[in-house]
Amino acid sequence: MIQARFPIVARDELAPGTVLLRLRAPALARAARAGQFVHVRCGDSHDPLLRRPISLHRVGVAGADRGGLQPDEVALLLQVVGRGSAWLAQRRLGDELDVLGPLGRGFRPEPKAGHLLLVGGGLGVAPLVMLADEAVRAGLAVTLAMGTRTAAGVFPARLLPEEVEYAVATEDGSLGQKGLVTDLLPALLPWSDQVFACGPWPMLRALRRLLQLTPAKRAQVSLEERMGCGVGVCYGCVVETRHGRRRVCHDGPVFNLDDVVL
Amino acid sequence: MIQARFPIVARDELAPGTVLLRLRAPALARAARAGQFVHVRCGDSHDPLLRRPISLHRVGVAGADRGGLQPDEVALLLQVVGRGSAWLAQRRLGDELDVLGPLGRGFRPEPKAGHLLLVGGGLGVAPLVMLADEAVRAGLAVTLAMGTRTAAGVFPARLLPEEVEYAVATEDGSLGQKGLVTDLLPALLPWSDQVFACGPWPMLRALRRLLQLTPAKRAQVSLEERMGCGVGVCYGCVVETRHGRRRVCHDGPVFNLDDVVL
Amino acid sequence: MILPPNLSVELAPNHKQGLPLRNPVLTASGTFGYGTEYAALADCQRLGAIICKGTTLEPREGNPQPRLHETAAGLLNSIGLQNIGVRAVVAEKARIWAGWQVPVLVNIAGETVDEFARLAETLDGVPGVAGVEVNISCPNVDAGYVAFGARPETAAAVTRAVVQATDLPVMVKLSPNAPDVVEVARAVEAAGAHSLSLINTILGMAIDLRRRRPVFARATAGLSGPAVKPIALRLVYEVAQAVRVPVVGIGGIATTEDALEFLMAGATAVQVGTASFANPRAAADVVDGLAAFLLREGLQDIHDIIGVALPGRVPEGGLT
Amino acid sequence: MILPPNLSVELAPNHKQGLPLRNPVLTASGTFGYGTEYAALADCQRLGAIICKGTTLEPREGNPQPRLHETAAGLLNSIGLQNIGVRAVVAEKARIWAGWQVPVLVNIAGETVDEFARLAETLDGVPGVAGVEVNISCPNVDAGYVAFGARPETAAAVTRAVVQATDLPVMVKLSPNAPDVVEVARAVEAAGAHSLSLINTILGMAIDLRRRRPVFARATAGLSGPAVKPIALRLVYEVAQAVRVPVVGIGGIATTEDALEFLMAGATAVQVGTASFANPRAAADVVDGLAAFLLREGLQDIHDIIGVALPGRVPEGGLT
Ligand SMILES: Cc1cc2nc3c(=O)[nH]c(=O)nc-3n(C[C@H](O)[C@H](O)[C@H](O)COP(=O)(O)OP(=O)(O)OC[C@H]3O[C@@H](n4cnc5c(N)ncnc54)[C@H](O)[C@@H]3O)c2cc1C
Ligand SMILES: Cc1cc2nc3c(=O)[nH]c(=O)nc-3n(C[C@H](O)[C@H](O)[C@H](O)COP(=O)(O)OP(=O)(O)OC[C@H]3O[C@@H](n4cnc5c(N)ncnc54)[C@H](O)[C@@H]3O)c2cc1C
Ligand SMILES: Cc1cc2nc3c(=O)[nH]c(=O)nc-3n(C[C@H](O)[C@H](O)[C@H](O)COP(=O)(O)O)c2cc1C
Ligand SMILES: Cc1cc2nc3c(=O)[nH]c(=O)nc-3n(C[C@H](O)[C@H](O)[C@H](O)COP(=O)(O)O)c2cc1C
Ligand code: FES
Ligand code: FES
Repeated sequence: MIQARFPIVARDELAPGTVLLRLRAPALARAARAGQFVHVRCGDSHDPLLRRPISLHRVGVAGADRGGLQPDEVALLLQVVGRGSAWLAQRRLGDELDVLGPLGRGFRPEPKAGHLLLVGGGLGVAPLVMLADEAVRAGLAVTLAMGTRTAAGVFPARLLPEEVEYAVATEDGSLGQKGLVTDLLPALLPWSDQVFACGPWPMLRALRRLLQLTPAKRAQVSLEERMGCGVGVCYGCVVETRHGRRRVCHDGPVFNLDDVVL
Repeated sequence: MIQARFPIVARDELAPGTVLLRLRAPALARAARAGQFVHVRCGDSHDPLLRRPISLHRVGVAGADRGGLQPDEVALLLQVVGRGSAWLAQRRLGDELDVLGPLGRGFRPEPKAGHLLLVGGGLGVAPLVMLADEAVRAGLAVTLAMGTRTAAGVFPARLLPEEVEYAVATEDGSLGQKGLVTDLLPALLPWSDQVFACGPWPMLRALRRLLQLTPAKRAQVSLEERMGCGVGVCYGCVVETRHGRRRVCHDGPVFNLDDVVL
Repeated sequence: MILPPNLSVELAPNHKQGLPLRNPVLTASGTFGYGTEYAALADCQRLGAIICKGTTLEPREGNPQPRLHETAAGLLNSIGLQNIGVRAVVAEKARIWAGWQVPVLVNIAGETVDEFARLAETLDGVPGVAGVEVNISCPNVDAGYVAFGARPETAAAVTRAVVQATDLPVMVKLSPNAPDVVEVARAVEAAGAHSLSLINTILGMAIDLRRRRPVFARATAGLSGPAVKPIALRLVYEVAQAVRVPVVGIGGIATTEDALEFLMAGATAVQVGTASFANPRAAADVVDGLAAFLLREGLQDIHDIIGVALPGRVPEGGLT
Repeated sequence: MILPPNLSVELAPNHKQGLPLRNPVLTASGTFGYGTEYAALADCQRLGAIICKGTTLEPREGNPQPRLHETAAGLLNSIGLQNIGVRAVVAEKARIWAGWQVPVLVNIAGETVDEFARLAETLDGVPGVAGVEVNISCPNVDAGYVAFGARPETAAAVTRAVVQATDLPVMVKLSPNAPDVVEVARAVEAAGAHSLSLINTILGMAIDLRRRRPVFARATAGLSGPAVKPIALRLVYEVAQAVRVPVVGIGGIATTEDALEFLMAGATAVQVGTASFANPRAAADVVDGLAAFLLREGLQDIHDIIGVALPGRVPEGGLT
């Protein structure tokens, strides 16, 4: 875990209110694992007071094209939903972000899993892309299923490693299959060894229902909760699990789906 | 009095920590009088909470060169002393400032005054330059005496109307006469009809002592006090006068030196 | 056809004429002067009501400098009730107010029960004065003042005296510095107050590191602004459950969302205070924002949200 | 030769071994975990002391979500004392602390006087535990807890029981929600507390506009952070004048300047709480900042500034 200020070296507005930031952050890039997150200061004043948790979206690696990321760079994918995210999205090239991370326990593919199915609801795709990057590099087969309301929210295929099989659903049918991301899964699940998901609670619930039909499939999900400290000291971010209330920031954000009380 | 957001169209660092901002602010430029001030928001959050009072330094006028100001432009001269001023000084071209103004009662040259003596201590020169601009335009003779600690703080002569007689004192002697601005006055006072001053309290006290020797000379001084509202409702900014506690923002900032309890 | 939502509230239902307001957004005493200063800028006439600067029998010079100190999202003030005195208010200000659409309440502060009564008497029947707000809670003047608001008995005594001295609607403003605010509220209601407003500023302090002394000559000062909002909201929520007269919420209200929180917590109206310094249009913006909120939520009347968050109330249309 | 200034303070002068700290900067309970979580980042060993998460006899699951709500420069929390229980603290954490330079105090919370005593007893003589901080003031658990801190008699009863049950230095943490904090402080001192710390969080509230309900299941929650600093400082200033035992200031401290205000207002030490969330190095930065301040001002000892702003003290070297 480090705390430092890292400069913004690229900024790209993927859709209105969705911004891709690249930071030059060697120390972070080296330490980061897919599924972990950073806790970012949003301003220099006491208002807003708390940092905001943002998933590690990608890290650059020498010799691998990860959506144009240079080695030593870290990418964050942001959606503006309130004051903190708006402040972040307004930063400009050269501005520095005060970042604490990498934090939490990331995704843990099983050693014997050869084909990973990643399921992203909306901006839940953010941490999955880094998992896809790593899995492809490790020679695994990866399918990414993503669902959003409309085409504008779909993560651009051109930014994914070309080895990734990409399936898209939009609620309004403006891109890919019309419907929810979970509608895509019956066709994809049979081919996968392990499932990794990030998205809203209803999506996770639907996923669990689907998996109950094929109990052998194991799934890990990345959860979100309001955070205070981000490092496990305040007990602000707990979720209900079968082992009691667990801290998203410290015991997660990635949990075994089976353990989570949805 | 108006409240609006005006864009920064020029930004110039005159010395470390001293920044000259030009805003395109037609409504403000039209209404402003020398000695008045604006109350400026420093950030979008509740911290810092209050606006900061900044003197109107200059306004652009068609056909008159006022340090390069275009008509419709307003200039502010800022010194970084804390969080609010630091925030203002960090703004960039195109950023907008939330400005309330023009506020307060400005300088009031007497109709029969032909030669004005302006006395500025440090950044106290800020509102005096606008008075100089207006007086020169009205055909009056103007002497500006300015004192600072060292050469870096001296307002650049090139930015003054060339009709202005400029006398400078620095405490370390690095520019102009070595000493305080008030040391310049014995030579200048005899030629002046009316005195206008802005600067720290010790300077104002020294000025009063000098003027007691020539009781006929009338002086107006611009005072500073911590402000809440800037418009006269909170009674936060009062100074002691011979007529009781008066609000700097509403009854001033310019007072007759005789009325002020120093 | 969509009707514009009804924002009007009644702040003195137990008073013979009542105190009907077009909307539930008032400006707080000491933060909006006499309404005249901001008149050019913020359209005061659109507000629910204006409450003028705290007024005493004689003009007061107030406390020496410093009087203001900024804190994180807050403001400490020690003005000490500088004001022009009730006679000048009647002679110079009420005359202006009489021509206004917006009702103006005079905030009064006395050093003795009798002074409160004389203030109320002086304002009785003055054209332009729509009511009084009784400040039993100003923390920046000598002992006498704060003591009234601290205890139920003294607070009730002041209230009784004022209600007897005037036919005007009487709003009593509570201090958050009382050991038991709810008890004071109950006592003031029983003594005849037509409505309650809270909170006045919270006692706070700052140290001047250079001088190594309290910033303020009186050491403590009154804290206001967004910093105090959660505390004010909690007190309003508690008092609203304890009394039947309308409660007016004050404390850190800067936006429509802030005002909605107070209304849902049981306030019939709100006052915007310190926020006006940063945004002179804050109160007017809240009026617009409340109307927009009701429209968006498909509600017809501001009463549909007043008190919905109190225990035992089922929020109509609220997602639970 | 310029000697490095002396920052050390004694937090239990009336205790037989005392509680000497290298410097007056502690971390506040519930905001620094067990000291282990931040260990990699902020150099905890340089702090004056660490106070661990509030500890109960049995492990607790705490309150349901939501538990946190951000306000202007403040944080409302309703954690509800989720913790691993005192046995796990002794078995798992104290063992680690025993190898540390920095002393660790265990913050304890009981539902009965007897529970407090048993907690204190359990910690007595445990290597790695340097003292206890008695939390008679947590606002987020059922009535029992808050009541102890609200009244002088109950606060004193808890204090007496704890002091009798352990040979460790006992710091008692006061609630700002007591009707009369100074009275509670006096009672707790008389009951044998070796030092007092204040403030715990202030009761506050927020409304969820979408659900039209209080954000928190328990309606109210505890407010902390820079927003409360002026209030905390005022209470410390009042309590420091009323007692002789050391007072530890808490509430919104984020910077060296904040800490200096509390020290000048009479605190012998300070605790950094919520500020650590935004800046995990906040407490360590304050240690450095205090040393730098003393050097700059030409002072040799932190005691040269402790209490200088109290009434009747002439500030040495202070510009007045
Ligand atoms: C582990 C983790 C990883 C995340 N990764 C990303 C990411 O990669 N990209 C990204 O854009 N966002 C991510 N988020 C979400 C992001 O942290 C929030 O959107 C952000 O904190 C909102 O802050 P704000 O100040 O913009 O909004 P606020 O003003 O704080 O909130 C705006 C609105 O959203 C609601 N809201 C926001 N977050 C929550 C929540 N968690 N629970 C309930 N209501 C909420 C608020 O109640 C409010 O109505 C992540 C969150 C977590 C916990
Ligand atoms: C009528 C008027 C006109 C002004 N014109 C200008 C101008 O043209 N250009 C300009 O740069 N500044 C001007 N000022 C001063 C400017 O308002 C302050 O420097 C600014 O408010 C400081 O804000 P800050 O947040 O930067 O500093 P803060 O962080 O608020 O304060 C920094 C330090 O300065 C001290 N301090 C600042 N102002 C005062 C004060 N008034 N009294 C006592 N202590 C104080 C604080 O106590 C603190 O130690 C003017 C002030 C007034 C009243
Ligand atoms: C500068 C200032 C002056 C005030 N003067 C008065 C007053 O004269 N009478 C009064 O009852 N309250 C006075 N108050 C208190 C406010 O009316 C209000 O109760 C308090 O500030 C809390 O609201 P806010 O947080 O919205 O400002 C004053 C507050 C401020 C900031
Ligand atoms: C998330 C959180 C959890 C807390 N838990 C405890 C606790 O277990 N025991 C306790 O005595 N105080 C607890 N506190 C109170 C703090 O120790 C401190 O008294 C308070 O937050 C004020 O200080 P601050 O403004 O610096 O945070 C907690 C505070 C927060 C924000
Ligand atoms: S955010 Fe503090 S424990 Fe998770
Ligand atoms: S700043 Fe409010 S009266 Fe002058």
